[in-house]
Amino acid sequence: MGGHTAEEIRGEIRRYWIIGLALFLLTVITVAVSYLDVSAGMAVFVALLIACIKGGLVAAVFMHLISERQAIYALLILTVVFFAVLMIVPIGTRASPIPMG
Amino acid sequence: MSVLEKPPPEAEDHADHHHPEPFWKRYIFSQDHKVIGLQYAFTALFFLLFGFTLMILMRWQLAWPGRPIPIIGGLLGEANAPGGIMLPEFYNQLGAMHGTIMVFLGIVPLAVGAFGNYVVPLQIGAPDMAFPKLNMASYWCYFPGGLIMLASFFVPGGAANSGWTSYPPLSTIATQGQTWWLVGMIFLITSSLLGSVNFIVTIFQLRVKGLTFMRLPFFVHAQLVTSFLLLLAFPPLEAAGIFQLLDRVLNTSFFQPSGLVISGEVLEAAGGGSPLLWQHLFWFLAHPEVYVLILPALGIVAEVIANNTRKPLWGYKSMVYATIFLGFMSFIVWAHHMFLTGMGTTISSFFQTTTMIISIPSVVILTALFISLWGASIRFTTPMLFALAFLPMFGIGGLTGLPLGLSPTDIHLHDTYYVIGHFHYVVAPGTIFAMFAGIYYWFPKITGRKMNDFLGRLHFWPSFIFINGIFMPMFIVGLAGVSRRLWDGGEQYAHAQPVLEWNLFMSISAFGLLFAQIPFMINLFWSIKKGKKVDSNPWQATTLEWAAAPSPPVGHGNFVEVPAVYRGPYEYSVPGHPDDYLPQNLPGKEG
Amino acid sequence: MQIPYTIEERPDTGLYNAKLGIWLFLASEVMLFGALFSSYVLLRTGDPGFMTMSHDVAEALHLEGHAHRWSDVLSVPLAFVNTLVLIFSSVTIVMSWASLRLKDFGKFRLWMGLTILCALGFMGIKAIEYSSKFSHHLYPETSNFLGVYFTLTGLHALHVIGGLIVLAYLWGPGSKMWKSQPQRFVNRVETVGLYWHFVDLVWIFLFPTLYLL
Amino acid sequence: MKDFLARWMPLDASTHGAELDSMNALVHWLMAVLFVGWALYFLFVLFRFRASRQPKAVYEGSKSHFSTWIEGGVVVVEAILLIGFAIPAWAKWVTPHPVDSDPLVVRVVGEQFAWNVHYPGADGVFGQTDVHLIAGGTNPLGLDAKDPASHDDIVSVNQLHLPVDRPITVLLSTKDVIHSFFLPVMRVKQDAIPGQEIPVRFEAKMTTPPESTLPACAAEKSCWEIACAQLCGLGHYRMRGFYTVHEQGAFESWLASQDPFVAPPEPEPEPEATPEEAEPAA
Ligand code: HEA
Ligand code: HEA
Ligand code: CUA
Ligand SMILES: [Cu+2]
Repeated sequence: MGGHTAEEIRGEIRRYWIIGLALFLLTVITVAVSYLDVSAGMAVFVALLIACIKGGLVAAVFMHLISERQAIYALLILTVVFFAVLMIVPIGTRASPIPMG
Repeated sequence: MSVLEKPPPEAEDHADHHHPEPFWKRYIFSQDHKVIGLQYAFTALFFLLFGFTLMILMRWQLAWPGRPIPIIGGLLGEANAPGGIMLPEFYNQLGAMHGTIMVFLGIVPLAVGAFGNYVVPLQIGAPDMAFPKLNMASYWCYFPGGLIMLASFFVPGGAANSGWTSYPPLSTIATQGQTWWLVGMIFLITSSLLGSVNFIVTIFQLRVKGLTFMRLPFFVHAQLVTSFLLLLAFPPLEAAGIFQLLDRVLNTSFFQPSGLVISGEVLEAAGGGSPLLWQHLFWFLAHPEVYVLILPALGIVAEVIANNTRKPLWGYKSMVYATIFLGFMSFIVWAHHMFLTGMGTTISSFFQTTTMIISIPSVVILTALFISLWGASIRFTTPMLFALAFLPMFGIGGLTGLPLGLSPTDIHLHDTYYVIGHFHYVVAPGTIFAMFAGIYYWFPKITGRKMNDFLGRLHFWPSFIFINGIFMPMFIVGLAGVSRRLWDGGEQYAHAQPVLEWNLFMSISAFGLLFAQIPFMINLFWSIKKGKKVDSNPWQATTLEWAAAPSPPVGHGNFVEVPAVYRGPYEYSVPGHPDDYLPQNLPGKEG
Repeated sequence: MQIPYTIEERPDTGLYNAKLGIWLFLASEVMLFGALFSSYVLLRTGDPGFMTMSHDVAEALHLEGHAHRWSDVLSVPLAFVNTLVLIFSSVTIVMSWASLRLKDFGKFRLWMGLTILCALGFMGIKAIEYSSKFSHHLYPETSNFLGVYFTLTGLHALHVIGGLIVLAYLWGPGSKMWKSQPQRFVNRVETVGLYWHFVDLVWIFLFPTLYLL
Repeated sequence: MKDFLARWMPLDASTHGAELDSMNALVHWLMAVLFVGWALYFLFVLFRFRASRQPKAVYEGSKSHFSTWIEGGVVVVEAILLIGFAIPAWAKWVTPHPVDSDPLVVRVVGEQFAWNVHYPGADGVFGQTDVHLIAGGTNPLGLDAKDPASHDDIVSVNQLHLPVDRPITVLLSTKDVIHSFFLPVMRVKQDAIPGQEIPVRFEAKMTTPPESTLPACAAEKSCWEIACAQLCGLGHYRMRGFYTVHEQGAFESWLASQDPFVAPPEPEPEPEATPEEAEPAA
């Protein structure tokens, strides 16, 4: 959406720069963490967590989802659900094979 | 092939239109949804006929394995049918291409591209689709996709021969035709994605005033859900297609495990891939896809039934909700095609349960349609005959899905002719009949003329009899345990001996079915010029495409005057109203 | 004939056509990349040797030290820089949209131009990365990890190229629309921006999962 | 009643088959009842409400709640089928045989277009295999002669022999593409997936009757067929194997009469496997 008055738009511009900076810092953190000696599980968790935060910021602010319409939310929720199914189920299928015994 | 054997009717009103567009812009690269709809219709009908012809060749082989095919046999080429006798390689090509062409080049373009394109904007009172250029692009992705598929018959080794399912590693080691198949599929997927975005936006954004969601004709709901299925289910197949293409072209190993030995040679590849990954991605699309094949058909049948029973659809709301629920569930049942790939109890229970759940909305929709007949005043018009026949045929197809959906009973039935029987009942006497109903029903809309009723009946009755003659014995053959995709129809197998004679019976029925299409083809082309002229609402229908638009609709913008909607879609036989139909756009008491 | 709601928003949905259209398209893109990611996870968890590089290969590549993983051949610094480039381009493209809404066409041109430069820069760095892989005889067929790497980044790069073409059009010939139909042009910039952010977003996930884990 | 489908189905010679068959019959009864019920209603309605008899339709249509009952009924029956029959039956189908039941374990390896059979021999241990040792006629499974466990192994093509009344575990795999191991009279079907070894468990409840002879059965014995149910290439239609179910004693004497695996001559330095297609024994 986005505002209409010049005032609102200037406010948005400030926000864009702040978010840009945050994304920059988060990227630095991701790389820094990858050089630390943490367990593999921890590394995955941290990397994905930061990626999700970054992705969330991009979607919410740059793609101005925070002020978007219901129809779009509904669409995205639907997509996310199917996305999750697509991620989980193939792995689940392999996790449940015919037992060798 | 010319995309338009038949020029669409002249637009009645050209006053506002100063510079007539050149021919190619009007009929070939047209942006008018009606022309695009017709382009889709004729291309798809051609492919349906072509897919059927492939099957006729196969049915000859199944009836008389190893016997030379008369006349056509010699034309098939020495590489495919030396001396007119079909080789197993060629049989496999025909099978794979029959499935692919029927599904992706025949029914989907006809059901969505043609009917959806032509009818949806008219039913919602829109001047065109939301993105006319995209609409054109969608057709022009479909068309080359089809050409690529056709051309693949002529490359060395012939067309794809690993089934329409293209399971690797068979498909990765297959001849070049498989690469063409993959490229063709990528075009078709792109076409569907463009189309589905367009449909959803059109339906959400371009409904005229007063046309709320619960006043949409059921056909529009069906198209909406269908579009969502295409939009969200196709991309995973696209991903899978890209992977398989790379496996074939760049020798990657996404679908190839280590240590394959092909014809005695160890396959040179990095290995470590997973053949089942393809199956997951394929069926993630292909299950929703089967509902893409059936939902528009249900939509058409609902329109025709409402119109010819002269009463509102019974349980319209529950049908709408059932359709949405069906669409949603169709994304989480796919692995019922994979019960025998080594599944443990947990996952198989999950998929059996979702499969049983998804049968419920189908029962709801079908029940609603059946009950809609109660209290009706049934007119047995030609479209109505096809729509009525659809109901029990879809019933048989759907019901035979149940033993397949329960994994223990699927053990014996999987990959037998029982499966072939199951899904052909839904797609052939099901969807194809619905398509015929739609053609007979909307023909006057497109041309201003009606198709001949006598020829219609001559088309319907033999088709109905022969099509059951083809597919009913398949359940018997399948229960006996005869596998599908057998070049000799199971002739070698002892367990097939008791049912072998059915092969001949089915094939003769198939030839009969082909002949039964002749009245249809004559009727279709003859009626364009010579059919009986009718007024713009010959069926006395209530929905906008009939009640508000002239037949044929105005060239640009469809409606002479933008309609407004005052009531639900099927206000037939409203008590107190003099006519037995009350159009949606007739001002008056909201109904 | 005029299609309704190409410029103005439809009151009940609050959207103009192209915006709904682009979000639908992005939804399908989510499923596309979702399938690719899911395949990556499945392949990686399914094959214990997915990440491990044989000693000989490591030797030939002059990799030093501990156990060798295929991801070691990827250049984190280059990818890091590329991440920053894309993030910056996301900022510049929203800036160009904001400038347009402030009716400052010159600034729009400037920011859009910067976005295009970022995209070109990204592709340049990508080209360096790819060619260094090829020069070491590392191809998609070398290992499944590299296969996934090339497929995912390659497809992402195709999206960048596609975006680039559209951005260039809007910067150049397409910007004429600003005179004739300003609101429609703003909408176009907005929708293309949405697409561009999505491409950025995909990279935000590709970067750690391919290069760092 | 549970023989509803028997006339169309092949003989059932397995211990688990009866359960599957009666479940199948049950589902088909449900289908038949629904179909016949609806069809009668349908025909009646078409007749009763034809336009010539009913010129004016009734706006409200049916007011009965009958449909809710039917739909509810379908839900209940499906739930019973699922929870009462299907899930337990599947759980049973995939559960390993108890070890103390002394299951016979045999490997079956599909290839274009034949079924290779591998018995572990007297020591009960399968010899190591290596794809690089595979040689057309002599060593179809790539058994490693250096592994002592392989020396008593028995290898055959398209000929499977099984004991009656004893649990059987077929370890199913494939060398090349996907096949599907289908024993119609045993109600057994399982896809063979490259890169995986999948256990298939069943038990024969009768020996192959003498009248069940086929030209291709091994040496004057009666046999049944192994079919391939998954498209696997141009020879899919003829990828046919044979198996015979014997009394335990006869099975053992058959096993004893088999020549154990003989190591082929040392392979040449450079691999020179000839690309030839394995033909079925038929
Ligand atoms: C339009 C296409 C379509 C539709 C709608 C369906 C619908 C269903 N399908 Fe089908 N199916 C296919 C097309 C379709 N299918 C195809 C193409 C394949 C094979 C692919 C391949 O392998 O090549 C397949 C394969 C297939 C399998 C895999 C079989 C195997 O390979 O072993 C399974 C298993 O669960 C299945 C189940 C179902 C179920 C439970 C439904 C349910 O949705 C059905 C629900 C409907 C009902 C339950 C009917 C209700 C009606 C009544 C109650 C009234 C009846 C009364 C009268 C008619 C008078 N299908
Ligand atoms: C939408 C899907 C669809 C449709 C409609 C059909 C329709 C038909 N199919 Fe097909 N079939 C498949 C999808 C479909 N099939 C698939 C997916 C497979 C599996 C492939 C595989 O194994 O991989 C298969 C496999 C398959 C087999 C099994 C082959 C084997 O396993 O070896 C058989 C066997 O008989 C068969 C027969 C038929 C017949 C006789 C028809 C008939 O019903 C055809 C009826 C056609 C018409 C009535 C044409 C109507 C058109 C016109 C009249 C045109 C008019 C033209 C102009 C005006 C220009 N099909
Ligand atoms: Cu092996 Cu079919
Ligand atoms: Cu399905």
